[in-house]
Amino acid sequence: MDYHAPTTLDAAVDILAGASGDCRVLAGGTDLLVRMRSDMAHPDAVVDIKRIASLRTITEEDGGWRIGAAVCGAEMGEHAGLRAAWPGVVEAAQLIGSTQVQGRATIVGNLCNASPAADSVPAMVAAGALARIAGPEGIRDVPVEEVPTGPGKTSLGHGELVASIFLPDRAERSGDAYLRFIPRTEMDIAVAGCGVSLTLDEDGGIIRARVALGAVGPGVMVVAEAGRMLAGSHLREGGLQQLATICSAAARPITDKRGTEHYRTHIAGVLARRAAVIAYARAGGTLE
Amino acid sequence: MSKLHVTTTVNGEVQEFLCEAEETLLDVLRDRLGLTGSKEGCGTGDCGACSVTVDGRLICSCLMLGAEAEGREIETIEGMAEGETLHPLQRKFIDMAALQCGICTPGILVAAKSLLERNPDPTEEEARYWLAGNLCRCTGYDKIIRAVLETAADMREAS
Amino acid sequence: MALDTKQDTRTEFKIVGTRVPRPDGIDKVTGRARFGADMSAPGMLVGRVLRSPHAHARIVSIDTAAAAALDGVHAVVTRADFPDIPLDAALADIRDNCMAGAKALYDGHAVAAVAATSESVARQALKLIKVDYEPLPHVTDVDRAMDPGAPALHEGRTDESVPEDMSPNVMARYEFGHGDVEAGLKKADRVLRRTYRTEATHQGYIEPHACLAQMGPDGQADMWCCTQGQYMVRDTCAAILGLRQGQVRVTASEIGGGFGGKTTVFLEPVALALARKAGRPVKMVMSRSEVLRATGPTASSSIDVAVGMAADGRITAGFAELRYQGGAYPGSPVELGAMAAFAPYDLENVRTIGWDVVANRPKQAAYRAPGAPMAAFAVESAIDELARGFGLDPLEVRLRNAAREGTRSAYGVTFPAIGLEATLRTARDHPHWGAPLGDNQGRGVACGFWFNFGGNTCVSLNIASDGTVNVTEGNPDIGGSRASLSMMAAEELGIPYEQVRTVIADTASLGLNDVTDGSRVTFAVGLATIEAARAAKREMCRRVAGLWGIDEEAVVWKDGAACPAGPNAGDHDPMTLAEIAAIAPNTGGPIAGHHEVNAEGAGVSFATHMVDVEVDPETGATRVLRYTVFQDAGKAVHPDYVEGQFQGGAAQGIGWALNEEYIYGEDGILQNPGFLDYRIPVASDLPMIDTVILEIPNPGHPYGVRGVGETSIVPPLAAIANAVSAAAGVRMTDLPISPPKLRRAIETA
Amino acid sequence: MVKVRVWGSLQSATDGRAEVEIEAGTLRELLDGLAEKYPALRPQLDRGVSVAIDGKVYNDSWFTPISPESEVVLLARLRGG
Repeated sequence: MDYHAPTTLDAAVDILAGASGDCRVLAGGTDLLVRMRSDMAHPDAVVDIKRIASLRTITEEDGGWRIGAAVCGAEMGEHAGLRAAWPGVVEAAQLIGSTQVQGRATIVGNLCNASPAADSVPAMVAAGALARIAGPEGIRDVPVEEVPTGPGKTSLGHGELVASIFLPDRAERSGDAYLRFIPRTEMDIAVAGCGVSLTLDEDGGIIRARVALGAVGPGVMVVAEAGRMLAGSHLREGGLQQLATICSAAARPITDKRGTEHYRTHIAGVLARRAAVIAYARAGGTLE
Repeated sequence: MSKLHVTTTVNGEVQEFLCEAEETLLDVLRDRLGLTGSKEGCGTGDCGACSVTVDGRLICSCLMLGAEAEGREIETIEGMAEGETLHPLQRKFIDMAALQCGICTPGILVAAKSLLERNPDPTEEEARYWLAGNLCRCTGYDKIIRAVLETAADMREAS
Repeated sequence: MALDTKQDTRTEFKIVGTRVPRPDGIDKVTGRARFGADMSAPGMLVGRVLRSPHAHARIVSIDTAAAAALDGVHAVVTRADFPDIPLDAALADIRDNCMAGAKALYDGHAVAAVAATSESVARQALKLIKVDYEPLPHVTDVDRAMDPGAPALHEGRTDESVPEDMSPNVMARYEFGHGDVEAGLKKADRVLRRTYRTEATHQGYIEPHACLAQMGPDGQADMWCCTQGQYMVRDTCAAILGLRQGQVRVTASEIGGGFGGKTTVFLEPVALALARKAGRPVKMVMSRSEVLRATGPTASSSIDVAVGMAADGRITAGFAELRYQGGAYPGSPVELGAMAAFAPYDLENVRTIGWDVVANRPKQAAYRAPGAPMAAFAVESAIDELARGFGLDPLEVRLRNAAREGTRSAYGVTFPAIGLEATLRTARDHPHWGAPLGDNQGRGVACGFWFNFGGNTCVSLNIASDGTVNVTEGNPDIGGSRASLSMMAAEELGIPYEQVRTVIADTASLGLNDVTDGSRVTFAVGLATIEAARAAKREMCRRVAGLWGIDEEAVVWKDGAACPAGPNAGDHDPMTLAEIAAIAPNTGGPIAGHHEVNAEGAGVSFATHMVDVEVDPETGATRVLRYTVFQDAGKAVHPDYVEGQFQGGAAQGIGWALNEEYIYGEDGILQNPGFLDYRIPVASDLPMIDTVILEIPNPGHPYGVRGVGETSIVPPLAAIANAVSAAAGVRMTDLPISPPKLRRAIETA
Repeated sequence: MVKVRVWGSLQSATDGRAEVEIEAGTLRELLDGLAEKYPALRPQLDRGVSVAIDGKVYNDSWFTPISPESEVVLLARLRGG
């Protein structure tokens, strides 16, 4: 295996584009090294992007936030501005693994690993985040949900990598939240997860909402019907129950060692309801 | 296969080593630098027995390549005591019997030190969540958490 | 010599019962302590094992030629490299488990191994070994394995206790009890009949198995490994490889947890076979996945219980039929479960039946009170459900039926003075019992019993010329035993604790010591240490008597010094141990004491656990809010480490009850061989675990010590299940009570 | 004579008796006497048993004295973890 540690994004793209064998991007490494260790990945080369200065920063841009691909979860948690704007995305990022894993793992890695159970992805999708993809043809921005295409698979072309995530400008009276369910209190993979992002009018009525589910399908799922149902509503008990029903109905989980189809379907609804309540409160809404 | 030459700082000392690209930092510490205090309990980042800090940040050394250590500052359990003087956490772990078999102890001490550097006054819940990635099978965590919280109180008083 | 020789249990102590720092503490907090994987030797090779990907398969052929030819490979071994020596059945099973013979019996079963110059070469070599498997039907569930038509693992292994028409996977039948169960059940106001199930759990020690072996052309072998018993490793390896025991010297490294799982061998004979073939040292370290796939978890179980209770809470009869699968070989701990199931109760009518069953899973290994936790889960759940059904206080019901001195136990023995009632009374009077509970919260209690034992033990105690004392013993220090043994030696000699250093001998330096199991070390090795100290004291008194020119009987040992005693002793200043040691060359040579014994008389032990949980009815998640352990420890030599044993056992039991399980796919492959999905409790899962130590002296030990290590894992399964059942309003009879399972039960209630 | 209790599944080897009488003054004499009088017990005795004498458990100590008044109970061989 070859190890590359380029210091510019262009150099990284050149290495990836010029590689003939299996060449992987190494950001936090918390998925890649586990796969290598478990004999599930045998890359011919890795490209360590942590020495590329521009990928190591969180910067304000057009009122929103750009998070470099080499920024770890702990750094996101330590960034007051990001936390204030997108608490749901930050808490989702911080649910990935232990304190030690937080010192390494990145949301871009979480996205590109393309696990259906990735914690940060439903939160990013709910947030309407964009992934900036760098490649031999230049730069392009795509909605994050378009990056993973199935378990372990992405839409990235040869020589491409995700350079950063952009979280857009936040309207007044907006809030987001992410909840997942795991059997223990820490250290597990999500049995189901749900990200909710919403914006209120001055009376506490919901103007816009996005709901995304994780671990209940082959990839992250945007539940458009849930967003439509929430928009124009106040968050009341009947509505919350309806939200849960819609999300459970949208879920397409499998039964595996982490949960049954029946259970995950139910949990998707419970989490949607609970996440919506938190997001609503963060947006300044008051539940009656 | 040609090996990579890496220069890094471990516990304040400059170290050079040759390693294969696949080798983890844990492999390098244990097998190339003779620092066997960091333990491998899982190799997948689930147990925390290999905890070290890199540029001040707590990580699992099994989840980092040795090659990535170039130019970094690494702290391991071997660097925790200053000469003959134990770190207050080390002293407290002995005094309060916060270890039984001792295999998880180096990782827990490195992680707890990192906690107290960031948060000198953690609540019990904060300490438990910070250390959730450090598995201990002997103690039920009770005496570990008590020792961390008592050390924090002692260090606050001393400062 | 008027040395105090009365056999009464000592009750006054200066050092025993205090909380001194452990002598190996600094090594273990600085990273200096050397565990199994920390050993190395010049010219060392890396050994790795090829494991079966099938749950059950005939091994048609193994072609190792390509692997052996790979540059850097120095040895490849298969079963053909293990001499076909006649062994007794238990050893033959260990050999077959370390390296499969005709069949691979479970996912992860070792089929070949290599020694190479590096990890990467070894891995490459494994890929070059071609094994031709003929897959066979498999079975992993205990009840299915007992079906007459189930795939058979072995033929002709069933023992004489098993009726002829049963599945060949049933290895043995055990029955215990007395009285007339049917008549007793008829006297009951209510009879509860239920089936309980528990999944297999792993000991989960954080240190994977590791071993370094070397063998020279002179046939002298040396091994360093993490084990609960270096003598067991020596004797087992010697038998399997056809060596004399004296040819093999085994040094135990520091051990990173065992809990019973390191009382047998997995890698060691393989490492030695590789080292012999390669002529170079070979180090083998398991990955976590290998630990879970191929080392011994405990048995899974399926248990039918019938308990009759009168409306006043008196148990009129108890019956349990226990089925344990212990993996691919005979020897599940079902007989211990059948003996322990009703042990806490004074019953007129009791019967238990145990079935030892094999299935396509890794060979079970001992796990802390082997066999008892599952049995206690079943019985304690049934008693709890009956008590609550009558509206009776579950603690009072247990007190009403509690075994006490003179009770004929369910397994036949009449109990001496025991501590069960004391734990129950203390629990009843503890503030925890009356504390208020909130919504969705519940409280559970359960009792547990364990036998404890002693076994073969050697201790040598040597006094240096400056008066420092070395205790040499033969059991690895798995959780503070160097401290407790040093304390007992210092107590007996009347010298400061710091003046004693306890070291752990290799197998060539001290006689046989049984494995560190049965909670035996503080009891049996402690007893031998005290006796060795007494022998040294006798010798010192004899030397001083010679110096003073008086009879040996006129010298007594008091406060660390030889003193004149009695009317004819004369007037002499006491001589301290150090003073006597300094002139030892002049008075007869070095001073030492030693003691060799097969220690019997370990006292049984009982515990009561109390736990509060909160259930989230929407998700089925359970949070443990409060936990208190009440256990009889006999004399607590080092209370910190006694508490640690209570807390650790409780935590393991909580894991067993809530989230730990072996998950097999339809293909018989283990689905969760890692700490990610084999979910042991993490720090944020648990509350503080409060402990109450009761000290009812064991008359079988000079200081009243009894084993404490195992009993604490017996009650938690039922205590948690009882608490969850109270909180959720549904009775949980199937462990683990994972969130999906509890949610399902709540939905369908 | 010493009265020895045997566990249920061994009673097929002791003519259905839960308690048998053996002439023995020590543990070894007891085990030998059992094997001689009830040869069907041999397979289990070979696999190993523990013996409780007046509430104390013994595994192998042949010279352990047993008096006619002693309570003697045959137990499945104890193991631990």
